[in-house]
Amino acid sequence: MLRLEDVDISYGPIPALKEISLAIPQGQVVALLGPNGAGKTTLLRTISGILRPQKGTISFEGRRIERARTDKIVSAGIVQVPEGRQLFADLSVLENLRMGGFLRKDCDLQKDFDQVFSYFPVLRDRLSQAAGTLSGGEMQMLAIGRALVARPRLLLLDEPSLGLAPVIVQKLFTVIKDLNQRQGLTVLLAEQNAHLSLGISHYAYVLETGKLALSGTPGELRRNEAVQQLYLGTKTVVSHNKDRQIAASIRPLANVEEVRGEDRSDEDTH
Amino acid sequence: MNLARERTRWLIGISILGVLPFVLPGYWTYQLSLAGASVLAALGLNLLTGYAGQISLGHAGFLAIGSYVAGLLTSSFGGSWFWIALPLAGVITGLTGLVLFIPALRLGTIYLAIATLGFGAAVTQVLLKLSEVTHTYEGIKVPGPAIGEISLNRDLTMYFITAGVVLALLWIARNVVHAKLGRAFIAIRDKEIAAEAMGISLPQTKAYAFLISAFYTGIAGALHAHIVGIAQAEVFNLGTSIQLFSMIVLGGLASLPGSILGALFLSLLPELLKLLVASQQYYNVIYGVLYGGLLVLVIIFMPYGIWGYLVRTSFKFPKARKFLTGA
Amino acid sequence: MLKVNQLSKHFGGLKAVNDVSFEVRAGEIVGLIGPNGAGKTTVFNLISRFLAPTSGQIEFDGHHLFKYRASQVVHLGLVRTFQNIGLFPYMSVLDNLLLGQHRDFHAGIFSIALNLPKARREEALRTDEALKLLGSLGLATLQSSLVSSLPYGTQKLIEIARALMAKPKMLLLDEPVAGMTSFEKERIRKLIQKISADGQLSILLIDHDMSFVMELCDRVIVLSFGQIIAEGAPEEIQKNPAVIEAYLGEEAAVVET
Amino acid sequence: MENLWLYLQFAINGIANGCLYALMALGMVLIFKTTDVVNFAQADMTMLSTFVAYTALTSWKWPFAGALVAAIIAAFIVGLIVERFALRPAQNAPVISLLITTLGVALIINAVAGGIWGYQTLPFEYPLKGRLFSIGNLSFTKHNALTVVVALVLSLGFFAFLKFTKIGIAMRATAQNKLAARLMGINVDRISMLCWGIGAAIGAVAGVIITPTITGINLNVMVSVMLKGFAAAVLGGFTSLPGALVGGLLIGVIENLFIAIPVDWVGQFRETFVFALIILILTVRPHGLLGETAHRGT
Repeated sequence: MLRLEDVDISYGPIPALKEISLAIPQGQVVALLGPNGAGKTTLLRTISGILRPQKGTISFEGRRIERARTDKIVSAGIVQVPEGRQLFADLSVLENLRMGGFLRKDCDLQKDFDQVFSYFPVLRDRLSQAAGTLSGGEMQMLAIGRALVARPRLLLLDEPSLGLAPVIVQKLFTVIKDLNQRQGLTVLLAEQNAHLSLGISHYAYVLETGKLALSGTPGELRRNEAVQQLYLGTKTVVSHNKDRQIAASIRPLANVEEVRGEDRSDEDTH
Repeated sequence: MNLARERTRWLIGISILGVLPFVLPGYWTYQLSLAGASVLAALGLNLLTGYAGQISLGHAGFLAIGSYVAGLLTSSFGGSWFWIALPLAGVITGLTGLVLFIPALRLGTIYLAIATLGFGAAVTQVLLKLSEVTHTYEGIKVPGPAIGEISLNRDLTMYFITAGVVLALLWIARNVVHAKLGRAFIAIRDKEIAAEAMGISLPQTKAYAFLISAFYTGIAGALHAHIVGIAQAEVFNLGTSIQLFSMIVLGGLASLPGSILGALFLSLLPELLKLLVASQQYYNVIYGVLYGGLLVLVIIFMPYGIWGYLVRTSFKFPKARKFLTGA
Repeated sequence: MLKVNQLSKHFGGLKAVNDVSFEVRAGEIVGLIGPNGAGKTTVFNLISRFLAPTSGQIEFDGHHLFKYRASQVVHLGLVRTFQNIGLFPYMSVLDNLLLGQHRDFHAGIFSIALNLPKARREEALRTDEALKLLGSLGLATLQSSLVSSLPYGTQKLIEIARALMAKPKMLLLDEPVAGMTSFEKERIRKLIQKISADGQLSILLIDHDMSFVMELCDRVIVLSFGQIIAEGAPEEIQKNPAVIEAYLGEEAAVVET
Repeated sequence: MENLWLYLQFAINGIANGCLYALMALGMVLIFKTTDVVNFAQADMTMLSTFVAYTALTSWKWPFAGALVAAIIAAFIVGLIVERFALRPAQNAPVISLLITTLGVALIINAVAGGIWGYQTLPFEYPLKGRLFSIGNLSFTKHNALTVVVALVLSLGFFAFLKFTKIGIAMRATAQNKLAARLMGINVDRISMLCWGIGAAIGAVAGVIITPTITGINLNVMVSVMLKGFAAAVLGGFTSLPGALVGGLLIGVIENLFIAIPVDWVGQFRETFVFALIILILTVRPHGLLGETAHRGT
């Protein structure tokens, strides 16, 4: 569905990404792993047309998009949930959702709103509240919801777990898995959290300082010793247990169950 | 900073300045003196805005105060007082600069812009009122500098005095910028919180920035009064403040050579244009479009000003770069 | 060295830091960990005086910290780094390092303005020290590079170097290895071990990289929802059920039992 | 008692003036919010469109309403052009430099307008004269009434536009988070251009209505109005549209009350006092009356 070939990007003199080639087949969840600063956000922003590659091609369903404007890319069906949520803080929840449908020609967004509320019922109670006053988990739900209103065919998720309590993360990942399995949504998931992402993905790429270091199926990567050392932190008891347990507990939802945010807005990241 | 190379640059500058009045007609000597005063004011504003990040749209107020202080002193006591009046104008203006530093402690850029703008307007109004009291509506007549009873040729003397003061204050600005104070200025401009964490006191640093900047501008005002021979409140208005601001942006923010280039360019541009365009009516239109157009184009093609552009371009020519940056 | 006593900070209704007490002894390396939003950076901001506390006291090296302003804390020998790098991007590496020693410049405005010998000597002396430090970190070639042109990991290293220029008694490091490659992490770990080897320097650090924290720290404090839930040696912390629960969330903890 | 009536009368005039400052402020705040540019060309853009209205009235003999519309359209187009050709190409420049870009634009417009309309003050004929009604010694002129009504309708309409239409919400969204706006498929460049157009058009309305009260129109007539609009915007918080309205009204009323005080020097130092008051208010509330308070974080 999406194919990157030999893509180079740099910020001024500093190269951010080098020779990136990857493919995302239709209907799959592909994980993009790597530590902070490895270039995951840069790559996602390049796909969305916010940044321009110096070299290489990006094609979506056979059409070249590496020089396309962001709004053209969005209307082609690639929608991104950016890192750090990036909500319109002073706009209400409803207005945020409406902006998700900015490019939609049909004006009937209600059905899409209802779908979002079925995943995240808590948003329905917050409709007229300013997005900036939501808790961290609710914000992430709104960010995902807003992207869903655009009816994406490829959803780019940038660090959805950032700064959220594990319980919330687990529920968000359940929704992502469900969107993929039931609605056939293709997902590119950029995450630091390797255990969790491997739990819901079909295939994964590992990015290290701007280069693709490895790729493989979740099983292959879990068995790879270098990956274990570098990204899964198997040396440490805590993070290992935590993530594996969460990953194990993610199954498709039997019934779409409520996901409510109980965590606190994180004062650490402002 | 390569000392030998720097010395060469200073020597070149001094000799050009020394020769100019003998090759140029008297009118241009006069214009160059005025441009020199602008250079000083631009240096002062750039230290404050370019280096320390504190915007000011009220520097005309400092020019006015400087010119009034010097003008009142020499018109009352005679031209031989010039030598005291000049530094005194700088010191008094510097101290009034501290008036602005108080709001600067609390206010962000745009809010400070309006506060300084108000300061400039207030100074003009107060000085106009003062002219009413002293019955000097048409301005204070300022005598030229004198030594004892001997008065000196005004244009030529003022040219050399201005040149000397510009060189001296340029050297001081260079010292300030390259030492701990200059580093503190940039630090509070870029990241106030990190600056505080390094032990830099915001109040103290901002106070120094305003003090020094107002001092430079006050000296510029005093020189202006003595070059022109008159100190008048309305001469320095919002337009002056904005022109000073354009000078440093055009030349290059946070750059001493940039301040000089921008100030020389904008103060001499109208004179140069007068040589080319005879008709008064066309002159106004052409001057406005040219000046405005230049500002727009420079920002588009040289976002960091003329000096920034020169330095960047010179990366392709290592020898030229060494000469320009001294590094 | 550092005594935090019943410290609280509330933002409106949010109790970001709630009745936190702990101590860092001289020469100790203490890790402050906890899930995002647990209040770690708030604790740092309180100690470095960028936030005023709702209640509580902090004592550093015998001084009551709340008597000092943010810019004075460094004079006591307490220096911090920042989560998103507190370097000045448009200054050279050398100038950044010199700023670390800002308080040690004593020349007055006149000797600076006139470039008098006193100011020049001081400048030369400090520059020398900074260059030595850069050399010992293997960064000597970068002295005149603009900070903004350097890779992230190097910037983090330079920020720690700048903090060292202030000759601190205690360092507060906010996520010193976040976003680094394993190679860069190793470099930072060695540096921290080296500077604290003589037992003269205390360090309080925040990080999410557990292996880094566990390997380096003498003691670890775990913060969750603004409160300390555990404190002890790294091995104890790793086994502590309350810590595991804080990281996993309630539901997952249930799964475990 | 006599004095009280006087003060009331000046306060009423002040509200009318304040409405115009508020409109100027509204235009500037809108442009600042979406493009981070403090538009110092607002005065000259307004002057230009007011001259267009003048030409429509005197040369083309259009009715007043028609001239107003002509001015609005002219301003809108000028706004679009300025954004597209002066500011958008300079996107990489530091924000502080963009202030200079707007000054450059102001100089160009001023020079061109001088070439076309000359340098004298031209009389601006105005259809609404005389008083609408009086209560006791208070008189409400038609002009004051029109000013208040226009300002009210325009700002309410504009707020409704921002609140309820898709483009309006997109403008607010762009003002808050450009990255997110682009990721939702909003063409941020086009929105910026639109904001410049609308900001200029709002200024044009203020210009056409205020000019008759200053007896005529010339090249620099709008500068002091813009500065007061700018001050009003800052007083209101500079990122707050309602703040711009509140700030404008406040400055209008205070300024007129200073005129009313029957002591010579008070009137003379009016501007100084107004600015001093603004600085005082800002020192207490550094982010303006309705501005967001900044959070001090790392």
